[in-house]
Amino acid sequence: MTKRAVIPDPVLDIEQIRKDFPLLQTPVYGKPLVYLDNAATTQKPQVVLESLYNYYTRYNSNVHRGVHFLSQQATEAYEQARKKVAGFINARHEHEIIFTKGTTNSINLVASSFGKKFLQPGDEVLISAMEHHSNIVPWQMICEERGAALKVIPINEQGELRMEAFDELLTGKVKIVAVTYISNSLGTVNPIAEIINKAHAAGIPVLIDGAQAIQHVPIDVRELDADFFAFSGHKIYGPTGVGILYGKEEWLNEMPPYEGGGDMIKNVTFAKTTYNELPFKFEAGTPDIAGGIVLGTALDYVQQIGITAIRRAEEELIQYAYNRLSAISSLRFIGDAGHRSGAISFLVGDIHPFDMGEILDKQSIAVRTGHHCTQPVMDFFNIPGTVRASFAFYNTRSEVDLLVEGIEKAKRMLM
Amino acid sequence: MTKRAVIPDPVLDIEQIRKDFPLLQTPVYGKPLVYLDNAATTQKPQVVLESLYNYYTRYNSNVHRGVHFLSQQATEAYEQARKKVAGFINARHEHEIIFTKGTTNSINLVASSFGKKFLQPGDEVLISAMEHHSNIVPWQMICEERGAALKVIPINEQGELRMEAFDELLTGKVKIVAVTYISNSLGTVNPIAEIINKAHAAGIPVLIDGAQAIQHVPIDVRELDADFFAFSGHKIYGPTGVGILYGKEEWLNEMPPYEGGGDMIKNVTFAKTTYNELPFKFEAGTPDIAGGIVLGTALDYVQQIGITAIRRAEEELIQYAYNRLSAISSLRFIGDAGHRSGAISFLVGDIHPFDMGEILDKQSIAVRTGHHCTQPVMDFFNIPGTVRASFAFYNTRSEVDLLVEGIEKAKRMLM
Amino acid sequence: MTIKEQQDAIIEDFSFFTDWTEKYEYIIQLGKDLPLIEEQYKRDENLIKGCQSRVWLHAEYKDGKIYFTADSDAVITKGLVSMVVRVLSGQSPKDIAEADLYFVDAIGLKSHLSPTRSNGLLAMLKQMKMYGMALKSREL
Amino acid sequence: MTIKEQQDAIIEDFSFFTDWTEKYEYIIQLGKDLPLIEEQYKRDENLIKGCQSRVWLHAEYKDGKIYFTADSDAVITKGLVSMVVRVLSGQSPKDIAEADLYFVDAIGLKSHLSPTRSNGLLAMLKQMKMYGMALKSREL
Ligand SMILES: Cc1ncc(COP(=O)(O)O)c(C=O)c1O
Ligand SMILES: Cc1ncc(COP(=O)(O)O)c(C=O)c1O
Repeated sequence: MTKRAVIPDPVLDIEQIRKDFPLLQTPVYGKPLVYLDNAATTQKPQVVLESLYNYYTRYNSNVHRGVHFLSQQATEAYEQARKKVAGFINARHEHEIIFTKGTTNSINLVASSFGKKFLQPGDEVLISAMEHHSNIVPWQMICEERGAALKVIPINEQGELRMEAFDELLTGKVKIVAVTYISNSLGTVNPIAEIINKAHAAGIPVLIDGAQAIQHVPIDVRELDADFFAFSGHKIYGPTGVGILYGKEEWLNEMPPYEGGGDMIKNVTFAKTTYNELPFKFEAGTPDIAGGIVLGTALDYVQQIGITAIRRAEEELIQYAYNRLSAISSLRFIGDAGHRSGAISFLVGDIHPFDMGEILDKQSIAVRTGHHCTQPVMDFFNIPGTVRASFAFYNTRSEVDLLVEGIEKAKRMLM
Repeated sequence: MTKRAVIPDPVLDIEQIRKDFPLLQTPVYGKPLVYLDNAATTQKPQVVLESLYNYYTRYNSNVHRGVHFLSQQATEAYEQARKKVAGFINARHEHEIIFTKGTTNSINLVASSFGKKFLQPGDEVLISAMEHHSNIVPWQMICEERGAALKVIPINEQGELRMEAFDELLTGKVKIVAVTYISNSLGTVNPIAEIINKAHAAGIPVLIDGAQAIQHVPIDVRELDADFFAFSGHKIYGPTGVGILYGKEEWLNEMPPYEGGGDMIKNVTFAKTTYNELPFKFEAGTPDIAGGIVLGTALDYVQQIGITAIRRAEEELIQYAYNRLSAISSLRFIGDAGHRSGAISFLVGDIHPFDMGEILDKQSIAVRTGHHCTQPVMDFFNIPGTVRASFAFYNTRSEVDLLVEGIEKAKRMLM
Repeated sequence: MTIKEQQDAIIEDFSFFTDWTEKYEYIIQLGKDLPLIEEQYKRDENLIKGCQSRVWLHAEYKDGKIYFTADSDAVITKGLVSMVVRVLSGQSPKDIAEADLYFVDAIGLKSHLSPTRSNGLLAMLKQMKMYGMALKSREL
Repeated sequence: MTIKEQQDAIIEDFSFFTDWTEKYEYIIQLGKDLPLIEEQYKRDENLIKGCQSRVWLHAEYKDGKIYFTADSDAVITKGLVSMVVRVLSGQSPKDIAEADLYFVDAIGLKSHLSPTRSNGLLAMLKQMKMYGMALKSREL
C-alpha cells in the first residue's frame, strides 16, 4: 500500500510496550479494550503521568521573571521542553517553537496574524478539499475579514490531492498555502515536499497541518522547508491542552502578535506598548506550564522508542488491517490512497456508520464514526460519515482480528 | 484593614489542610518552603492530582460525538465539570461557561469578539490604571484595529480607583468597561458592584477580571450582574492551561466566534459555514479535557472547605501580616487600600525589590518581585517594582513570622 | 395507556433480555420494521440534524391529542425513535410537555440522550416537548 | 591575566565562603563599592533593560583591547556585573567574543544567566560579545 521503501529498524516488542500504557489495561464492559481511536487522541505512557505528578508535587510555580527557586526550576524545565520540541522536529531555533493550546489554536494564530498583515482584498488562500475543519474555518474567517478568497485543491476518488489542479490554482494571487500532511479521515499522505517546493518557487509560504503526522512519521521542518508546522500534544502521547506552532523566524517576526497580555510584552504604557521577542511575543498569559513540560516527556518517550521504528511497526500493522478488512464482503474503503498512514475509513453495505460504531463499542472496540470534522470530504463522497479505525504503534494484529470479528458480528445484526 | 464585617465561619485547621498539598512538604535549600507567591499560581491538593491521574489512566478519550464508551465517559465528565463551574459562580446557564486557556485567553476572546461586533471608530473602552497587562493589551489591540479609544480610570495614592473620575469617564461613547475585581499588585478590592450598577444604568456591559478574586471571595455572577467574568484554573488550586470565561447568553449569542475549527461548527462547506450553539461556538478544537475535568475537582475541593471560611482565614492572616510588616522600620506599603485581599506589596528603604527577592529566596521564602505585569501601576508610583507576598488559606502565621525575619536579615545585608 | 404505563411496558419487555446482543437485535428489529413516517413528511423542515444521524419528526394535533410520526437514517436510533413515538404519540399536550422519559436510561441506552453526542434523539425529544408546550398553552 | 585566570581567581575567592550569607555579602559589597560607570554614560542608549533590574554598559576600544564600565540599579546584579567587567575588560575583541563565562555558574549564581529571568546580566554579556565580534572583524 505504501510506496516508501521500508528501512530496516529494530523490531518493537509491542506486548512489552503496551505495559507502559495504564489505560490499555483497563477493561471496558468487562472485556479488554481495543482502542482504535488514536487519531482522535492517543493514550499516555506511565512516564508522562509521572512527569505530570512530579511537576505538581515538586516544582509547580509560575514561570518567567520569578526570582525564587521553584520559579527558576519551572522556567528551566519549561524552556527545556521547548528545546526538546525544537530538536524533535529539527527547527533551526528554539524561539521558532510557540507553545499553543493545540493544532486548532496554532492554525488560528497563523490565519489571524498572518492574515492581518499579508491578506488584502483579492488575495487568495489555498487549502485542500481534505482539510480538517480546523484548517478550513480559520481561513474562512480571516478571508471574510480581509476580503480575500478561499480556494480549494480538489481530491480524486481515491482521496488523493489532484496535483495538476494544484499547479493551476497556484497563481500569483495566492498568499499562503495550508494543507494537511496526513488526512485524518482518509489516511492519505500528501506530497507536501512537492507542494512546498512548488509554492516556494512561486514565493508563497506553506503551513503544514501536522496533527496526524507528528506521531507517525519523522518530521524535519528544515528539510521540508515548511514555513509553519502545527500539531497537538494529545495526539502524540502527551497531555490535552497543549500544542505547538513551529514558524520560521522570518515570518513570525513579521507577523503582529495574536493575543495580548502578560509575558508577551516588553513595555506597557497606556500610550504605547512594545512587544516582546520570539517566542514570547506569541505566548500571552500564564502558559500551560505542566502541559509544555510533559509534552517534552512524551517526545522523549517517542524518541526513545524511535519514530522510524514506530513508523515501520504501524505501516506493517496497517497493511495487515487493510488486507484483512479487504476480505470482508460489502466493505468499501473511503479513501484508498497509494500512500496512507494512521487511519482507515470504511463503510459496510448500507449500514449507517453510527450503528456500526455502536455495535463495535458494545464489543469493547473503540472506533470513531461520523464526519471526523471533515464534512467536505463526506460531501465529496456523498456519504453521511465513515467508520474510522486509527492505529498507534501499541496496537496489535490480534486487535485487528477482533475488529474484523466485530464487524462481521455487526453485519449479522444490522444487515 | 478590611471594613467588611466578619461572618462567623468554621475555623479551618490549617495544619491539617497543609497535608493535602504535597508541594508544601517539599523542602527548598534544605529548609521548609514558605510559599508566598500564590497570586502567581497556587499549589495543588492531592485530590486534584488524583483526579488528573484517574482521567489519564481510566477514561482518557476525545470528547463530543464519540460513540464509544471512553468517549462517552470523558464527555460526561467534561460537561459535568462545566456544570460545577456554573454552580460555583452561580451562572444562570451552563452554556454561559466557556472553557478557555486562562484569564488572558478569556479576555482576549471578549476583546476580539465583542470588539469586532460592537466597536466603531470614536467608541471608547474603559479600563482602570491598576489592570494587569492581560486586561490592558487585548483592549489596546482591538481599539487600534477598530479605531476606538482606550480610557483609563485613575487611581489614588492608596491604590484605589478614583470613583469620581469613573463617573465622568462613563460617557455615552463607552461601549464596554473592563476592570479587575482585586488588584494583583496592590491587593485592592474594587467596588465592582457599584461599577456594574452605574455602567448598567448607562446601558454599558462590564467585564470583570476575576483572576485574583475567584480563590479569595465568594462569586455570584448573577447577583453581581456581571456581563463577563474571567478567571484561571491554576490560581484556584487547579491545573495550568485551563481557565473560564463566563458570559451572559445575550452577549455571547450576539458575538461572532473567536477561533474556528472542530467542535465550534454545525455545518461546514467551502461556500458557507454555520456555527454551533453556545458554549461550543467559542470552543474550537480539542479542549483541554483533563484540565477542564480537574478544574472541576479543584472547585469541589474549595467548596468542601468553604469559600467563606477561606475568606475569613485569609483576611485574618493578611491582617496579621499587615500588622507585623507595618512594624518593620523603613518598610512602606505600595497600595494601602481600605479594602484589600490576597496580596501585600511593599518596598524597604531603597533596597531594589529584585535584591530583596533574592535574599528572601535564599531563606526558602518564595515571594515575587518586579512589576507583576502591571507596569502602569509602577509608573504611577514611580518605582521599579515591588516585593509582593501573596497568600492562600494554607499559609500560616509562623510563615508570616519567617517572612518578617527574612526581611530583617535582608535589610541587614543590603542596607 | 398513560406515558408511564407505556414506558413501564417497554422496560418490562427489555427485562427479558439476558445480554446486549438480544437487546440490540430487538431495537434494530423495531428500527427496521415499519416506515415510521410518510415520505411526504421526510422533508427538510421536519429534519432534526444531529451530528451523527438524522431524525425526521412530524406532528399532528387532533381532538386534544398529539400524534407523532418520525424516522431516522440510523437503524438503532430509529428503533429508539419508534419507542419514543409509542410512548408519547396520542397523549395530551400537557402530559407530553411534562413527561419524564426515564425508559431510555432504564433500558441502558442513556448515552443516546447525551447532549454532546447529538445523534438527534435528544433534539427530537426537545422538539416533541415544544409541541406539547405550544399546544398546551393554546388550549388554555 | 587572561579571561580564564580572572575567572579562576574569582572561583578561588568564592571557595572560602562556607555559607550563602557570606557569599552574598561579598557580592553585595562588590556591588556597593565603586561607581562602575561615569554618570555621563548612564544614559538611555547604554541601557540594557531587563524585566527586573536595569544594567548600563559602556565600552571603549583602545590599543587592541576593549575596556568596559557598567552599572546596575540592583546591588546583587551590580556585584555580578563588576565581576564580569573584571573578567572581560581589557581583553582583546577576539578573546571576548570567544569567552566562555563559566564562573557565574561555578559560584552558584547561574540563575542570573537564565534567559527568561531577564535581569539584564545575560543581555549585558551578549552585548559585550557583540562588541567583541564587531571589533574583531574590524581588525581583520
Ligand atoms: C488580575 C490578573 N489578571 C489577569 C491575570 C492573567 O492570568 P493568566 O496568566 O492565568 O492568564 C492575572 C495573573 O497573573 C492577574 O493577576
Ligand atoms: C488533520 C487534523 N487537523 C487538525 C486537528 C485538530 O487538532 P486539535 O483538535 O487537537 O486542535 C486534527 C484533530 O482532530 C486533525 O486530525
